[in-house]
Amino acid sequence: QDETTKIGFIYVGPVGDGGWTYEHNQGRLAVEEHFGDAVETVFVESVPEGPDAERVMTQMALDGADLIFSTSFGFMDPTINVAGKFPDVKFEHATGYKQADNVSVYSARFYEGRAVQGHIAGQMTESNVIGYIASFPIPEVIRGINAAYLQAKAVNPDVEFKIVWAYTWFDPAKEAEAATVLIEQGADVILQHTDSTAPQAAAQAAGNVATFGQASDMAEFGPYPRVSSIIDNWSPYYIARTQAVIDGTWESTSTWDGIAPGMVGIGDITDAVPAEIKASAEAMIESIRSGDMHPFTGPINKQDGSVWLADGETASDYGDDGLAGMNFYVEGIVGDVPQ
Amino acid sequence: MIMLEKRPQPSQGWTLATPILAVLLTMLVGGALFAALGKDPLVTIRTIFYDPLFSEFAWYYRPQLLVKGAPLVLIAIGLSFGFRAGVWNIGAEGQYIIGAICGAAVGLAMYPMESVFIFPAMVIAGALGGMLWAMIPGILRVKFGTNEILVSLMLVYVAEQLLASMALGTLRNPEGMGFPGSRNLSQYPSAANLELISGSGMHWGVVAAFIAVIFAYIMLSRHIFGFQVRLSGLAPRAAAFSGVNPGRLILLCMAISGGLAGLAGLFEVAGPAGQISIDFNVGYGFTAIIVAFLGRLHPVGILLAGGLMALTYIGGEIAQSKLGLPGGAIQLLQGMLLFFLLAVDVLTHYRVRFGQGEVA
Amino acid sequence: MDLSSINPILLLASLMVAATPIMLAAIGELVVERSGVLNLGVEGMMITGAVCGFIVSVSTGSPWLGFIGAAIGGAMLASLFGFLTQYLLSNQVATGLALTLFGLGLSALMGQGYIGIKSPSFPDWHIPLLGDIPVIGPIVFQHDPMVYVGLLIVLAVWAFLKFSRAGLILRAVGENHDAAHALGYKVKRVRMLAIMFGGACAGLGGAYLSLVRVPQWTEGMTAGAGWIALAIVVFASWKPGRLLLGAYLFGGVTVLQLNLQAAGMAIPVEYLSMSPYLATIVVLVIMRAGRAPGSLGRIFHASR
Amino acid sequence: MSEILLALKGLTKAYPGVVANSDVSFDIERGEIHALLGENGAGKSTLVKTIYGLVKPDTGTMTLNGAAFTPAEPRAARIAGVAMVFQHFSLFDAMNVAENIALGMENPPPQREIATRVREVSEKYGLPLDPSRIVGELSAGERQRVEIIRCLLQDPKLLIMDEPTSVLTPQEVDILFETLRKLSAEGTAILYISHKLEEIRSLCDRATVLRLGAVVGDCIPRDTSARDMAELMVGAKLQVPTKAERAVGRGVLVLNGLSAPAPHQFGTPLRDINLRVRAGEVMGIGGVAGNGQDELVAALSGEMRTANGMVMLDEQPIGKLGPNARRKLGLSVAPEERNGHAAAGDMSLVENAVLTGAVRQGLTSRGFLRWGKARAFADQIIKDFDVRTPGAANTAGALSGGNLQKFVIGREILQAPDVLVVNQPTWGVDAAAAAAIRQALLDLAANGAAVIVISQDLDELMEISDQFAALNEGRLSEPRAANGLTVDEIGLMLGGAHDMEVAHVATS
Ligand SMILES: Nc1ncnc2c1ncn2[C@@H]1O[C@H](COP(=O)(O)OP(=O)(O)OP(=O)(O)O)[C@@H](O)[C@H]1O
Ligand SMILES: Nc1ncnc2c1ncn2[C@@H]1O[C@H](COP(=O)(O)OP(=O)(O)OP(=O)(O)O)[C@@H](O)[C@H]1O
Ligand SMILES: [Mg+2]
Ligand SMILES: [Mg+2]
Repeated sequence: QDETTKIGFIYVGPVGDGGWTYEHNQGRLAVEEHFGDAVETVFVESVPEGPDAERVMTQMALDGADLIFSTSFGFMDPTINVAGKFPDVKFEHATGYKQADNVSVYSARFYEGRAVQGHIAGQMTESNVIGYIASFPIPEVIRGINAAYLQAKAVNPDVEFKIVWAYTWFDPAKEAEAATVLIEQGADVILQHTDSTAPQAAAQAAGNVATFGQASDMAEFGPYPRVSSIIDNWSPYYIARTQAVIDGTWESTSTWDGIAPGMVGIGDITDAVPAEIKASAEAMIESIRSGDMHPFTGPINKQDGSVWLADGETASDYGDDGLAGMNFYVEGIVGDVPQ
Repeated sequence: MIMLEKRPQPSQGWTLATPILAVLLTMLVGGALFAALGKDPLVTIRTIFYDPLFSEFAWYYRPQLLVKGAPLVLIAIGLSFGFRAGVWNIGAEGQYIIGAICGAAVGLAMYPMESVFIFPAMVIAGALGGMLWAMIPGILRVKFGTNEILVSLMLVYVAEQLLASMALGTLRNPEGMGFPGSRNLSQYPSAANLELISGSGMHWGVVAAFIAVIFAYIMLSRHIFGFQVRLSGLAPRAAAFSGVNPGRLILLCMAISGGLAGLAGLFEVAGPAGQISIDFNVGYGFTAIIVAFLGRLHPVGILLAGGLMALTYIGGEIAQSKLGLPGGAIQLLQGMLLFFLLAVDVLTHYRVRFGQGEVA
Repeated sequence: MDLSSINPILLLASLMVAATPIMLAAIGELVVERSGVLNLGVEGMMITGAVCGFIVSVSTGSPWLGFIGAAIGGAMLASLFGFLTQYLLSNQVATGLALTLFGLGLSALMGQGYIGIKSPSFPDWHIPLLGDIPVIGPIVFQHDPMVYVGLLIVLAVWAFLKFSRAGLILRAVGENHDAAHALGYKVKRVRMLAIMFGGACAGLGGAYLSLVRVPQWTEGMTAGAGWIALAIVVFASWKPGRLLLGAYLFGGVTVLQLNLQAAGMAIPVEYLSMSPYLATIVVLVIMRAGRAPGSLGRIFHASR
Repeated sequence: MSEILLALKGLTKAYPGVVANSDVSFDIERGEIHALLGENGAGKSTLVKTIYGLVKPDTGTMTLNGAAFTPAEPRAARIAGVAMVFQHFSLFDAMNVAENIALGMENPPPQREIATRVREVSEKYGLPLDPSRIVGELSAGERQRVEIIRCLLQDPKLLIMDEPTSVLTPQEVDILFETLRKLSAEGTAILYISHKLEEIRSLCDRATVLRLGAVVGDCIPRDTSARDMAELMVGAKLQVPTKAERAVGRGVLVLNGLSAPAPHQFGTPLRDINLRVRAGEVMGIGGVAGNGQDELVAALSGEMRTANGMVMLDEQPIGKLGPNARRKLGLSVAPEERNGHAAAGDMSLVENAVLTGAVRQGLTSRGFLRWGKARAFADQIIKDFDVRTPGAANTAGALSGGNLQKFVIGREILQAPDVLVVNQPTWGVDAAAAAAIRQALLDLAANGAAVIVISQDLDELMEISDQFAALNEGRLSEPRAANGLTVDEIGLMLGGAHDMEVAHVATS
């Protein structure tokens, strides 16, 4: 075994997608920069979920990788399979829930960022209509909708969410159309859970619509329409886990980090946001960071009116109505979660 | 002036030599490309074309060639019938998806019962699913003269929506904590399409692909049906005169290609992929079109072309991870390989002459 | 459900924009197919146009130059297809598919250094007078210039095919290349030009995405628009007028389904998402497709 | 008047394996109608393509009006005053007449003006044509008129016509000839290619005969018998078909009020056709192309289904049976279009033998092809019918038209059908091959089969038929004994060849 630690990354999209994979690759570059010659990183992009992922991971393991980050939910079973065959190699699977002795899972509490967005959006809207471009109806996305809605409602009781499911993570033309449609239907703030900047462009064309960056900062659309953003920041985690492998202290863990450890970053809140709103948003970020605030704190009812969280109760991560498997809207959101 | 002169018969020698020539040309130009990207061309070429077959870890990659190549070959064989007959089913991707959904649905409905009949039932459901999905463009063409290229293509997008809806709804794993995706069939013994011989990569899909190749070879060279297929493609009026019922032939070709695509989907979902998920389909249905043409619509050619495509995929992945070659360079290389194969094919059918000839 | 929130005029405005990239790519392919060539590589040419346009416009600061660059890029890629199919007599279906693969790879490589950059943008045109018409004006006559350029190209192609001598020759070549050859027309040259025009239009369509619609370079950003463009050509029975209708119809159903979703329509989302494709099929069955150009997809070799 | 317009000197053109033109020299004079004769593949088309700038000669020169003439492309030839009516391929079905004409002109005026000029010219030469009609909908004769008018609009000095009459009725031929004579009188030279020697005798001033690419002689057609010309072409004595005495049996094929709608937009409906063909008898069916021949053949072959009782074979209704079921019962058909309909050009002769022979020759067993047997069958056809080809493995498309036609007819005859239907059996086929084919048909009848010959060549029909009927707009006339029918009577039976009434030459 030579000196350098070899780390593999497997990506579901191209590193040039400017979103999800792009940010994971930024994490990889940060690892390279941090450790210099002590580590060697390799990656394969655009790997389809399924047997191809399994093969790519196997090949990395055969080739002497010590640690492999598999960065898509769909890589879950392949990761477990390959890990079973290579007990000495450590695996890190993003956004899944299956762990093993040599498989850790990690994910980000993006909903914390969504809560901040909802807080800003609820105050910025004048039409009281907030558009939301959703991708697929999975817990991650539903959590984001609920988190944003609860905070928007808290600051603006009249607020209404219009949700469009694009059924894609990335399709600029469709995202642009979705944004346009929402704007036409009166939305003057748009939140998106898809990865392209097309909605930003549509908002810019419309002129008086605020948006938030997703996955990456999308700063080029600031200061307006993009007034802030949620940034996936995997670098600290990747550096820490690499360090653990180098030190021989790596253990299988389940990590779900949010704003506090820096896995979820809130991009610069621009001056297009009135100062007092910006201040209260920053205060909110601070209280989430310090743990004083949990975005899902009762009383919260489900859409059907049944009680989800009692007064003062915070949502648990796992379990029956836990955040991890969230598949319902909270009270006040109109429409059904597609099934 | 360089001129092409049609050969009375395709040249046998060139038929065999052109693929080799094309691969060599691809290596040459690809090498230049890699050098331009700052990679050692020789190492890169070796990594892509040689390592999967003969390197230290070839014991792992060789079976993977089967896993990756089998669906391509299975689908391409089915398509080749239609393409020869002038029936343009380019929606195999959709039929693949529907086959997987139908087959998986049968398996999942049985869960957790164990029985030897479950897998065969899934196979039938998968084939039927693909077949029925292919019948839509088939019937529309026969009954209304609707263009089947268009309909089969549109139905790919419809199938993709259905897939997402199945992964998120009906077929979602009830124990999956709300995440999309079905139960993993490879962990359900009665429904799993596992390796038949451990480490060989050989699963039922691979077996089916080989059977399909042999079946197609016999049909096309020895059976009257294959004759009718070829005749319909080369001279439709002569086919009708010969006694071929064009409508029935279209439906049969659609059924064969859809059925095989559905089978490929079923074997994939029950084996290598393991589950229905939003992104279950990875473009096999489209790549198979290329494989079919690369193999010159000939069963043996398709088998070889499928192997070659699989090789570039696997070798490309190794080159990405070992040498840091960008994914785009691999796609470019594959495109180049196809171009060269198509370009040198001219030598099979035409003689190159230098000198004067007909004007224009 | 609140259908009253759907404004039909706004719908028209947004479908004009939504339809532009596919319309541009489709009108180019229409000319190609009218010349008797089937180029299935539209997606590859679109994405190459998208990246070329983006690179040129970022490095020159001019979106107009970007579009010119995109047209050139698309045309160059198309000429590769033309060389293979016209001079090396390769199968058009397979070559077109290979072109798509090639274009996707090429664009990914070319665009490596351009991720996360924003391109200079077009100001919307407020067409004088027309743009000031109440209600309709701002909706129909205040888009980015490419929307009108696209419409102009469709109009020009229509006039070219219907009234010009060159258009007549192009149609003749597509209808019966043996006869055209016997009359002394340069079949290969006409087709090469048509193929390059098709590539240029596809390039414009791609650049519309990377320069106007998104506007940013991201890999795979055309996301299947090229295939839709191909479908629309058949749908249009190879007629420019119907092509406009087809592109607007497809764009319209796409936009409408999103509108219905946003309005809270009770139809399951996945069925709404399928609707543009299903609508295309249904319309195709009802309006029988016209006759394809007689020599479409056939290989032309002079000495027969 | 007798100045030389075009002089050809030593023109040679070789294709791989064959010299299409070998040292060809002759002159064409101003205003003369000059025939070019030769067997299939003798090099006639190659020669005229050279004059028209489509083929570049290997050696040799041409002079037009005394000046060197080397057209690099048809455009140059057209500008120099050469116009050509092609043997195959030069119309665009989906376009209208005016567009088709514009495409053949150098500097066409606007469409509207073309329409006017088309009317002028068509009036002047008695060739009625509506400029706005779609060419695909026109009859063969009308289609040819398009080609001719396209040439005439350019005031050509030399008009080349490559087998123009093979698709025309006698009346249409008369009109064409009047037009050509008129042109010739106006000083236009005409280079005329045809296999129909009687026509050449009546029309042409001089003839040059090609054999195997070389000029083997010339003659004055008026003073030479058709038989002599044919023997000059072939270079051997010509066999004339002989009608053997034969016994006519009972009716084997009966059509009872056969009616069918037009199968496609450009088709003709069949209207109440009644016919009884007896064993040992040759039934000739004449008529202008496009009057239902294709539909009648399709209804007989089984490509088009009708009510069951409308077609009876041996008192058995077969209207609903497909082609193979009919073959099995003894009804064989050879359609007009040999390449693409009767045979598949890209397939080998062995495969083409299977195309119709599978059932009667037992070339399949349980669906599997017996290639050995198929090859033997193909070899037999090649041998028995003198098909000139290197071997049965060659593709059908590589055969010349005449040889392919022999193969197609031979394939059907060797299956010993009870009824054989052939459409245009000798279309574009040279005299020797045509004679062989006619003889084979007569022999088949002599062996007790019923034979239906559909043709536009009335001489051919008169030569071989026992009974004659005419097809007109989908209706079939009452059959009459062929013996003793005069051309005028036949003309009447053909129903005056529809839309011919208007075709009167406006003699000036
Ligand atoms: N493009 C070509 N390539 C190769 N050989 C050719 C080509 N065209 C013609 N030939 C050869 O030239 C010879 C003369 O052909 P051509 O077409 O001139 O004959 P033809 O006299 O017009 O016959 P037909 O009476 O059948 O029309 C043929 O035997 C053929 O083999
Ligand atoms: N491209 C070619 N290459 C080789 N031989 C050719 C080619 N084109 C034509 N020929 C040959 O030319 C001969 C006659 O050619 P042509 O096309 O004039 O045929 P044809 O069918 O005899 O004409 P017709 O219409 O009078 O029956 C055939 O023997 C054929 O093999
Ligand atoms: Mg000929
Ligand atoms: Mg000829």
